[in-house]
Amino acid sequence: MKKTLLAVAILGMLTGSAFAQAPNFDDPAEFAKQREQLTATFNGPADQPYLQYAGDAMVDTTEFKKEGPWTVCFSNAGVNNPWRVVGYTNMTEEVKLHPEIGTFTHVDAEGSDDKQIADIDDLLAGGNCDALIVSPNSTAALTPAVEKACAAGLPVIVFDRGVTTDCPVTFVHPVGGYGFGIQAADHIIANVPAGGNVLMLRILPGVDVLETRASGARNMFAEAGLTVLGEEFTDGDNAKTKSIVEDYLQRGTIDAVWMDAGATAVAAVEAFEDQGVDIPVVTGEDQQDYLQKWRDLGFKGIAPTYPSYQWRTAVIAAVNTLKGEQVPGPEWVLPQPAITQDVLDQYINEKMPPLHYAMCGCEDMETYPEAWGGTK
Amino acid sequence: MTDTPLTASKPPRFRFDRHASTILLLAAIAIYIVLVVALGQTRFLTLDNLVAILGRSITLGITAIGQTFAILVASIDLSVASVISAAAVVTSVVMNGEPSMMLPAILAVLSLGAVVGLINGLVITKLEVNPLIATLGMSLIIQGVLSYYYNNFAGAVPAEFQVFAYGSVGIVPYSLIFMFALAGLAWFVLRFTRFGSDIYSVGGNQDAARLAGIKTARVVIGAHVICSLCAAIAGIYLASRLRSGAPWIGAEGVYDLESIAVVVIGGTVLAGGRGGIWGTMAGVIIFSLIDSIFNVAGVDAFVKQVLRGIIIIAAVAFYAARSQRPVA
Amino acid sequence: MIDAPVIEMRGISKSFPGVKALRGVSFACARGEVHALCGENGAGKSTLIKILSGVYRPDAGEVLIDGKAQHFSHPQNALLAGISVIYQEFSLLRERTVAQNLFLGREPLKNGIIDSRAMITETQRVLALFGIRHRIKPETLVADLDVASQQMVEIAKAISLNAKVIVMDEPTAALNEAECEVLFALVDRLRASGTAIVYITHRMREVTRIANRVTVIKDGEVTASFDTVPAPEVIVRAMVGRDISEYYPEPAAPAEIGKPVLTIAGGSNASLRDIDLELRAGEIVGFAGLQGAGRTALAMAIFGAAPLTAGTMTLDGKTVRLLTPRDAIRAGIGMLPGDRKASALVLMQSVRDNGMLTARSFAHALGRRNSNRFIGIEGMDGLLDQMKVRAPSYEQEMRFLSGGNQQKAIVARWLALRPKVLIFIEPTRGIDVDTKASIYHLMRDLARGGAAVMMVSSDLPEILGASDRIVVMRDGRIVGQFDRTATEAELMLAATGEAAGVAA
Amino acid sequence: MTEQTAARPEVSRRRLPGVNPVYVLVVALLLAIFIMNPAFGEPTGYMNFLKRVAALAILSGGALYVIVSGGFDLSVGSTMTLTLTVIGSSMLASNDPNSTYWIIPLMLGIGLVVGLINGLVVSYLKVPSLIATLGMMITLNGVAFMWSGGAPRGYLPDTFRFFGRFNISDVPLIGILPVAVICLVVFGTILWWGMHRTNYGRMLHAIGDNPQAARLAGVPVQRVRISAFVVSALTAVLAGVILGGRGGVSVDIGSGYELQAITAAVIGGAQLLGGRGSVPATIAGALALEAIFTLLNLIGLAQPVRLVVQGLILIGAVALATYQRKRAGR
Repeated sequence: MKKTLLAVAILGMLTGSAFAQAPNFDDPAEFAKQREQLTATFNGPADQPYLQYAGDAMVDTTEFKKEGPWTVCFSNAGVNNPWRVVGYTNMTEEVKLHPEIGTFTHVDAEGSDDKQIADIDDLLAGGNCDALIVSPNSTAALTPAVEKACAAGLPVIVFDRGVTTDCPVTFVHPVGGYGFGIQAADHIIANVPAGGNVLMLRILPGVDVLETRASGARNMFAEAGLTVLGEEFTDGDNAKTKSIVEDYLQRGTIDAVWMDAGATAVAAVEAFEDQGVDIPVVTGEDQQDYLQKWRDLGFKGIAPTYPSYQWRTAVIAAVNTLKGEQVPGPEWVLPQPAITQDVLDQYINEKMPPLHYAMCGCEDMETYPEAWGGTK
Repeated sequence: MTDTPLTASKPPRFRFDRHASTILLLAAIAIYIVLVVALGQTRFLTLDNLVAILGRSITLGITAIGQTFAILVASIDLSVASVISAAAVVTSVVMNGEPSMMLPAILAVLSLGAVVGLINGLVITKLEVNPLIATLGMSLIIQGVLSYYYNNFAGAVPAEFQVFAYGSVGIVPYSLIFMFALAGLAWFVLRFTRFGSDIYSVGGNQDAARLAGIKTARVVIGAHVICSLCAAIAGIYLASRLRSGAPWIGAEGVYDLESIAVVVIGGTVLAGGRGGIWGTMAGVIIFSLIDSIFNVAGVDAFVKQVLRGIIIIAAVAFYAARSQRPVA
Repeated sequence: MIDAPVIEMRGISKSFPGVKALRGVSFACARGEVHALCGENGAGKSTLIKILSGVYRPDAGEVLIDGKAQHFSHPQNALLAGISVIYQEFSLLRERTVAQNLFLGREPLKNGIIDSRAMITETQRVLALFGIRHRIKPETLVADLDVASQQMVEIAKAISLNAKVIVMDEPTAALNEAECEVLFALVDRLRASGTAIVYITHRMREVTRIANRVTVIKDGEVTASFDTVPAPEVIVRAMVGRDISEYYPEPAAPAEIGKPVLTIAGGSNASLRDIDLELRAGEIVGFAGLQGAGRTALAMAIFGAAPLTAGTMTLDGKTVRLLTPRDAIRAGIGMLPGDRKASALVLMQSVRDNGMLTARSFAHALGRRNSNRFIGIEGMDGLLDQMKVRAPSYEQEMRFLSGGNQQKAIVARWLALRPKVLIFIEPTRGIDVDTKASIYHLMRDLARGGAAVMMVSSDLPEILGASDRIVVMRDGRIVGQFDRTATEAELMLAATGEAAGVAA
Repeated sequence: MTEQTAARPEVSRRRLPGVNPVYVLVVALLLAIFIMNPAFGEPTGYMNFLKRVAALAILSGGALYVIVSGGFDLSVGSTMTLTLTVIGSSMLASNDPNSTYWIIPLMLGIGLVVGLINGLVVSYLKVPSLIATLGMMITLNGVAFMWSGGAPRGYLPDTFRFFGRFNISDVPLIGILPVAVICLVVFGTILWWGMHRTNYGRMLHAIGDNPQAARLAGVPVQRVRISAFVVSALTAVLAGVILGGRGGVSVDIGSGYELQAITAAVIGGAQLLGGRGSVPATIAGALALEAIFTLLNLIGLAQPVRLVVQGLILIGAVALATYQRKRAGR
């Protein structure tokens, strides 16, 4: 036992002595920029959010112009959560809309940086790719691999999480994490009087898009004079979420639950339900189960989104690049609407699976809803 | 009590289990070639691609070399994934972009690995805790301490250090050469040193080894130190490859269970005392080939997982089924 | 006549849970002498040796080497002090080569790396001492050797150490006559060169042949010590401590021996050739032979654990094919394995659970654990009482009991099923003398009750004392059958192949 | 844990002095929780706690069967995921309340098949259970993803969620009584009975203790071992039903439970590699695990600290047990 303690001490010394600043997730400039973008008007067709973009900057892609049929390669971080499942379906369905894409090669890194780097190496070595789409598993780690792909002369499209190089043609992403946090926090601040208690439920520490969601909201609560009871990590586990909320309920009242992602929102709502307590403000995301729970129980909900239609946009960006057309860049910022009470009903579709993300921009496709697991 | 050969010395029979990993490796290569040819994708048969395949699993390979020592001595190490994470984080944090800190960082990480291995070994031999539990507990502790201080990629390695992962001689990456050099060193230790011989002895029959005057506890501790050191080196490599370290990268790669799987597929017996490094390397290459085959054949990610699970069982069953020993 | 002792053990005592293995034993051995250490199975010889070699630490007493007190905490200390041991249960690594085994833990180094060539040359040299250079190659895996060769390797390993003291714990158990002679010649040579040799055996012939001095232990105490080798009877009396006639029960009267219960005709498998055998109700048949001669293989074949691949077996006149132990037990055959710890005991379970195990295995799986159609918990306690199993409680875990009590609990396991045929393999190995007598009586009672009893033993006096009929095996065949008036010499001759036995 | 007494054999081992430390641990932890949060002493407090622990406790009780038989079952988590995600929600249940009555048997059927395969692979292909069930874990997770397409395809009807979610209210004395707690008592009792009161349970101990001796004593080793894997898989399904009922479905609902189940058994004093283990102590081990989390939560310790505490307790529990056994032995 003593030895184990010793180990802990040594480990502590080793890591502690070299303590370095974690990446900055509290960036006021970025926060302000995203707050502005949330309400900005976007260019592009009004009924096709996946084609809209903020700003006017465009990138010239004539150097990549090529005759079809093309081989488009996609290095995916993984399809290890429902959001990515919906997104990947969006993507494959979008690919079907483009006959010029002869082959669509998908390699799945199963959530491992190491593996994704190897996958990109594989694609460069033998994939015959005309364009490469990358959804990086993490930003810094995948940067060298993306740089290598750029250096090989491939047009690279990055989406979801970014990379720290500007060599890709464009980086497709919605407004961002601060925006998500702002929408949820605004809703809570508007509905909870000052001095109210907010419980912040998080999925995992360290994921950049989730960290920014939390840091923005945290600051806003402090400003608005709300008390944050605690920030708890649920690992995306429903049962654990329920336990955490139950424990907090035993100790006092909760006026609002802020969530950095909606996967466990229903479990949090149920915890109140099961205790026979009135359901307070609970924020969520655009999963069908949450939207329906919200409608059925009539609590004060909101669903900020991280739209999965960006998976369509990535394909479109690749196609446009290979056609030599201009694409928005070096960042293609997509709109990031929140689902509010007024528009709730138009996003609910009971024929869809519970973890279908309503903001998929996919309703206009022919294969909807079957390809997404729904029924007509 | 064992019976009863009728002749003075049995004719040396073909020892199937000693060649099983080679057979499996050849089978995997054959399947790969057939598949590539059948799909008409002969571009996958280039030297470039061979290097890409071999280079897929450097982290796993280095970890598995260490794991081989632990398993040979009839132990096991579930803490390697956490050690990898810790090593990667310490590497990138200590270096923090400074080329001058490269050496101190490496030394710090290696001593970290050595300490972890030492503690694992001591808990297993002196407190007599089952190695699975001891190293699982160790893994939780490391992971906890690590995530207490860091919750994201922290620090950065200088560009000079990325040469380890990205540099190459011709088309052969340094890291690949390094892995095979390390395997060669491990082979040398196991084959030509007294310590190596002791590892087989202790793993084969701890009582007999003790009677022959071998300090068995020291051997077990030594094997664990090597195992953790290899994991630490794998972490250093990963930091170089990912430019930085984060507390989840070891767990994310499932290096603990995968390293055990490749060692066992490589013909090293979980009960200890039998097997070797080249079997493990064959196991690693088989895993890389499987990944590549799946990528070439465009197998769906989920189907891939199903097949991988079945392959692990089938590969081990391939020779375990003939063994007479009872297992559980 | 002889120098000061190289090793001296003074007043050694040692206890294990449930047994006092040694009580104040003193023992010494000098340069250039062969000191025979005699005693029945379970008398404490092996414990004494394990203390000498640093495996156990004594509770009391001291070990002196060249007059200096030693405190061995690890076998390595003893090795460095110049003591090497040939263990009875081989300490070889099956998956390593002969040369690697010979140099286990002390491989010759050249520039820090193992000098394989030196290892092989030296191995050849040592093997040449036995005249077995051609039979055993240094590069062969031990697993590929037969038992006799493994025994030779074990001996060679101890001798190659060039130790001051060599302890040989029943080194001839697996050797034939010629191989024994080679060993004796070797012992003579070692003695001449000044090595002290502790020679453990219960074969009087060997004592007479090579010993200078004899010490006898019984029940953990020295009962006799002789500076010259006395007549075998004297030694035996000291070992057994009473008249042989009381020790072994009366043999069966001819009328008590009934019809054949189990017969085998032309039985063969990988380890057995053409076995023709008859086991009769009311009779105890002893099976003699060297280690690896096929006695255990035959027992395993009858018991279904390593079935016959050719030939027929009948039980009560009906042909049976017993492919698993379960088949055999269902047919009424039971077996007590020789290696209790590895093959009979479930050490972490209670004494009662050990006794009930077989009965439970054939009862309804979801039935109550306390009783079943074979025996209830009271019945089992009764059996254990009747066997005089000494335990603080029958809930006590088996591992805390002495060897004799463990064996009695295993006997109870089989008695609960009333077997028609009961096979005992080395029934008294590692058991104290009193328990031995009760095991013999129990075997006799079983036979009187109509069961056929088969006893495999390497202990010739036991074979001669407890059997009604004796079968000798060699190389997987039955090579002789004797009645109980045979002599040890006759049995040894048959077992080692020098002369065929005369059918009884 | 072992007693030394000269009393007659009727005296039962479990009642004698050396109480299994896990019971002390649980009582101490629960007391600590109560002191920090008196509301825990009210029925809603402790009943919620028991409700929460029910799934893990049942699962650990089943996993103990495999541990006592000398093996490991790493596939229980993925069995939960598979049966729940795929069968429970994706393929069949979609909102039809009546389907529950045949879905649960069907899930149990799948569990049976999984357990059988595990057992057969270990018994006849001689693959070490660690590897066999690791392969099974990977395979089942893949199958779950493959069939569901990566996300649950339907909801669990309320009739299904009854077992994990519903509380019976207005019960005399205790106020509320969650159905999950009833399940825990019922299945805990069945598991206890099977392990400690039947011939089967004793054979299970025997094959874990010494498979060779068990075989030669006539124990049908293969059958008993296979059945242990079957029990483990079936309890995984049951635990899955309760867990799914409690929280609803997600695709990784069972992940991590395999190690937690083994941890609970080990804290309860079970011997890895077989031969020793107690169902009540294992359930207490599960309670202890959950209580640790609750307590650390109350204290407000960060997640990482909980990992460290869990690691220390795990090693400490086994080291203590080894020490106690050694002291009893010499």
